[in-house]
Amino acid sequence: MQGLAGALVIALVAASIAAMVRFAPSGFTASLTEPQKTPFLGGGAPDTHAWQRYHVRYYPMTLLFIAFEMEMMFMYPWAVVFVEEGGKAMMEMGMFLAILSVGIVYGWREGIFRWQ
Amino acid sequence: MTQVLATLVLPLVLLGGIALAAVLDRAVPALVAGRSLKASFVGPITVASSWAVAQTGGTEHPDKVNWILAPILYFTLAAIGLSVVPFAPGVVAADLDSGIVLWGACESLTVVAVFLHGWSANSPLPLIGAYRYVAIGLPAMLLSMFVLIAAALPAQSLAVTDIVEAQRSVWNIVRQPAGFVLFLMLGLSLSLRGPFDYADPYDLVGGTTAEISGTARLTWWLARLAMLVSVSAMTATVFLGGYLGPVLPGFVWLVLKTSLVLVVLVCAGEVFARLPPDRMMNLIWLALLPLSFLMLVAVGVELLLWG
Amino acid sequence: MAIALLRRLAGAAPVPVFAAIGTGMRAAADDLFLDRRLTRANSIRHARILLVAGPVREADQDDIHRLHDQMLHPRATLWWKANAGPDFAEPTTWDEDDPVAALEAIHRALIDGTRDSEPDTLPNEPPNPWRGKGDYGQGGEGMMGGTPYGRPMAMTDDDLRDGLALDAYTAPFGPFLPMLPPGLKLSVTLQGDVIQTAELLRPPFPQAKSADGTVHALRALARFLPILGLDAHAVRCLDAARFLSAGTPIELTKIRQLLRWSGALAAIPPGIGVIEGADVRIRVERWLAALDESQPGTFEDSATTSPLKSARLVDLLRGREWSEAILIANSFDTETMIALAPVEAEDAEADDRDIEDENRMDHEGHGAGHPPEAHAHGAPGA
Amino acid sequence: MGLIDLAFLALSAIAIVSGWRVFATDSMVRASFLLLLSFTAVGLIILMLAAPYIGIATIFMMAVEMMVMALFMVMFMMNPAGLNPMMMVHQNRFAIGAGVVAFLGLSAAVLTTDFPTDPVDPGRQVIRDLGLEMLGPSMLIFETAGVTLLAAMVGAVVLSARTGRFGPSDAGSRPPGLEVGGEPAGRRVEKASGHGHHHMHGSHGGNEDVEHAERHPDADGHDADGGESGRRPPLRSDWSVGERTMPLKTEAPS
Repeated sequence: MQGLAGALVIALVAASIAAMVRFAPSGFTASLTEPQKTPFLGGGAPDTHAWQRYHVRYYPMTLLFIAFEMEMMFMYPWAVVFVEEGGKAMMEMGMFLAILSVGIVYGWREGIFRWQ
Repeated sequence: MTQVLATLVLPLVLLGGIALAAVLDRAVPALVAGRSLKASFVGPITVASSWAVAQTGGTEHPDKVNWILAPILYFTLAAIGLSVVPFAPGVVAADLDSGIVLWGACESLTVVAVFLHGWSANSPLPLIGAYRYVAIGLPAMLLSMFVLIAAALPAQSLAVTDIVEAQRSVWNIVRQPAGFVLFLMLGLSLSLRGPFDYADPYDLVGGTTAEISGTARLTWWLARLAMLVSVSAMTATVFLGGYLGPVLPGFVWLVLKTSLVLVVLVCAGEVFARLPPDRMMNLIWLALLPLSFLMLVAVGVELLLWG
Repeated sequence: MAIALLRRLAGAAPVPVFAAIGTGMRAAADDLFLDRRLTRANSIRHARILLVAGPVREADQDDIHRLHDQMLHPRATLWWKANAGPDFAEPTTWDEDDPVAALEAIHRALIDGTRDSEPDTLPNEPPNPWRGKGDYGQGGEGMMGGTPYGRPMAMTDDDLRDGLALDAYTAPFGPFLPMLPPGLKLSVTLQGDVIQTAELLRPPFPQAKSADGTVHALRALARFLPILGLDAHAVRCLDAARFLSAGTPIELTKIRQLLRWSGALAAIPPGIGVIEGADVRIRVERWLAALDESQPGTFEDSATTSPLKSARLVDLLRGREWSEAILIANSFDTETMIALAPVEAEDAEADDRDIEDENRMDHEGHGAGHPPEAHAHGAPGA
Repeated sequence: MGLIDLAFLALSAIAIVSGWRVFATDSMVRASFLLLLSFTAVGLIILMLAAPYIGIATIFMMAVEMMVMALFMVMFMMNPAGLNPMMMVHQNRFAIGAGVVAFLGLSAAVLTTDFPTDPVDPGRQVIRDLGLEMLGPSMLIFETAGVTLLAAMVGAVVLSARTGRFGPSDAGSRPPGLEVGGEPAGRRVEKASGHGHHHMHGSHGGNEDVEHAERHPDADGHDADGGESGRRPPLRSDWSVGERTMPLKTEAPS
């Protein structure tokens, strides 16, 4: 609990430092004009808003990643008791990881790490 | 009491580290370019002032709130990450049982902060930078998780303080040398640097920073440096024995080791070329991730046989 | 007080300059930024002074005006051997060889406040009127209609690579993007970061080519390396090029060594931008070979010696991811670039005008009595 | 009221308010990250319940999951940034009913449950206990989770990846009709006409051309809508069968 409080205090202090820098007065209070707000394209003006249904090229990768991330959550408590449990922990986690490695190999064979 | 001390020392460490990183950021490129180092010391201050007196930019209808929050969040995450690092035996701002999990949470929120920074601008080049960073930032995080778990095995704990104490016999860099390199890569990725700078690269004219100026740019720059310091301190703690060392007091050792890692990271950021994002994503999943697997197995076997 | 101190410090900072480079001035502008008193701003938002170096086309003046107005205050423009645009009231010009002193003087005056920040040249109006229009006064109707906040939204299109029908974003890039050759303006349609189609709007400006093969290769590398994140290496190359063209012999082993260590060649994906059997990587290898003094005369940019009739830049860029496209666009010298970007759009532009007028009438008639299937902005499914 | 209570109340308020804002904002990205904020507050509450691992792990997991969710939300939703306002909720009557029932049910559960009052010993090694449990009594569950995750991975790859060893996964596929035996749903090629794209013409909506470039006849040509016939294939969406004309506050597809 004390550790948590420490982290929160640090977070508050850091956030206020960053906010102070961000909102430091620069001496220019005039609001931006319309031509000033045109997105930078090296001279041209865009036709449309940049916000769009952006086509990410790695959708399958993100899904595989989530499954992997879940699995990592099992590994943290495992790491703590590894020395205590010895071979048993090694075997169980080895099996778990082997199953999941199949997932990566499968994904690789299906070409999901390509920029689709 | 020691916690209060650590809380007071932490901002100083962070600011000192930022200053060092800012100087290195000018000195190392000058060195690589074969030019004089003269302007490296004053440079950061004058440039930062130059940014501070400029008008802060904006685009047509950006996501203003998130645009302001992203650099602040990024900076805050750097500070939280640093808070789990013990400065001396028992002197740590946040002595959590699950310190490396907190560090992992900071890593994942960093991806969110960088993404938001690029998304909020409503401008094409920052947008590409944001999405590109997600593709690299997410899998790079997996590497660090494996590496940190391998570091936690001998300590039998997820607390960073225990991980340091477990290195009294042998440093983790000896146990998993490849893990150290992988963690440095993660550091480059977290602080958007050199070969892992997928958010703010030149081919996107500064990526997520392309539309910002003034204090917004200053804050983002500070946050990047703060994250660099934070990663360096974490690397020094997890792999180089943190405050452990003979003769000198623990805090001095930590500062020395952190500075060393900082130099290595800045140099690596300048010296190596960046892969296109698709190739980097492939490399991480198909080469680096299996490598981190192997590192974990190696540490496990070592502990089983001789632990 | 604090602001005064900040201004003093800011006055001592290197001047952030955005260079809009015109005909024949690319090498000079590149060399300019070797000076420590300047720093090159890649984005106009990072600049305090817009430096227009060399004459630009009449059509580019629009882009200059737009760039100028995008700059944040305090700001100024210096026309270096350039023709000032019509809407600039009292343009500051400089026709000597070295504008650094002039840039510094302008910068100092801007920071002191002795020189006023330049006002906008374009009218302070949104690109499309939107305030008060639409259901909530946000400028739009329905899901995707109207021009909320001044612009319409991107529309759905099939993707080149996987056929997924997400939004295609079309925008003109250039002519003064630092990572594209100066003068090159492309209309690029992107889905995500993959280029669906590229259309040439304006070709790059002709630039003088160095007769010395090594100098040429060094300059080309200096433009290419920053894309790989090797900015410091690029500075070193440029330094060497300047010494060599001044007639000072210089040792190039160090550069070659640094580049070998950086893994620059390995970082370039193979098989992109192939012209006459040479991809980007091979072209960079040729530049590197030109740095090798032990084998003089090996440098031969084959692409420039043979006519390029069939190849077009826009075809090379089609279907490429953005960073690959930028690598391709920087792997040619200017002559090859101009050969790859033939001007043929003159007539097409005239046609566009007519069609546009037609559409406008059509658009104004758009309103109530439209058949429901005309509303393409319906949501799928649901 | 101690500091702990205060923190609990503040975090609960953040969790609830940001959870509500998820459904009130127009921007998909904002919605995703507001949900993240809500989960973060919940994670901190879990931390205060002396579950140091689960609490931080919640924040950790939710950060990456909401990040990925934002990617998909942007993909699925037209108008992902909420430039035009829209309604994120639909089937209001049913939703309100279900919400009230759920609220009452959970409240009843909270009020009638006999919560243990003995606090966890602060010195207790909860993470170690968790590990021992996982490797001991709950071993089978743990390994089953591995298999389940593998199934999830395979399923995700099959559903989302177009590439594959045997060529594009959608080769020869034909979307089903909206009614039995009907025309395939979805987009089809049609002659380009100004009508279907009327928002593409937005830049010409006014009586005067404000965009600077258009004052110069020789300027770009890129912003001319005639480019549509050349630049983009003449496709149009044909979702109109269900009479979805998107009137006022538009329903978002779920």
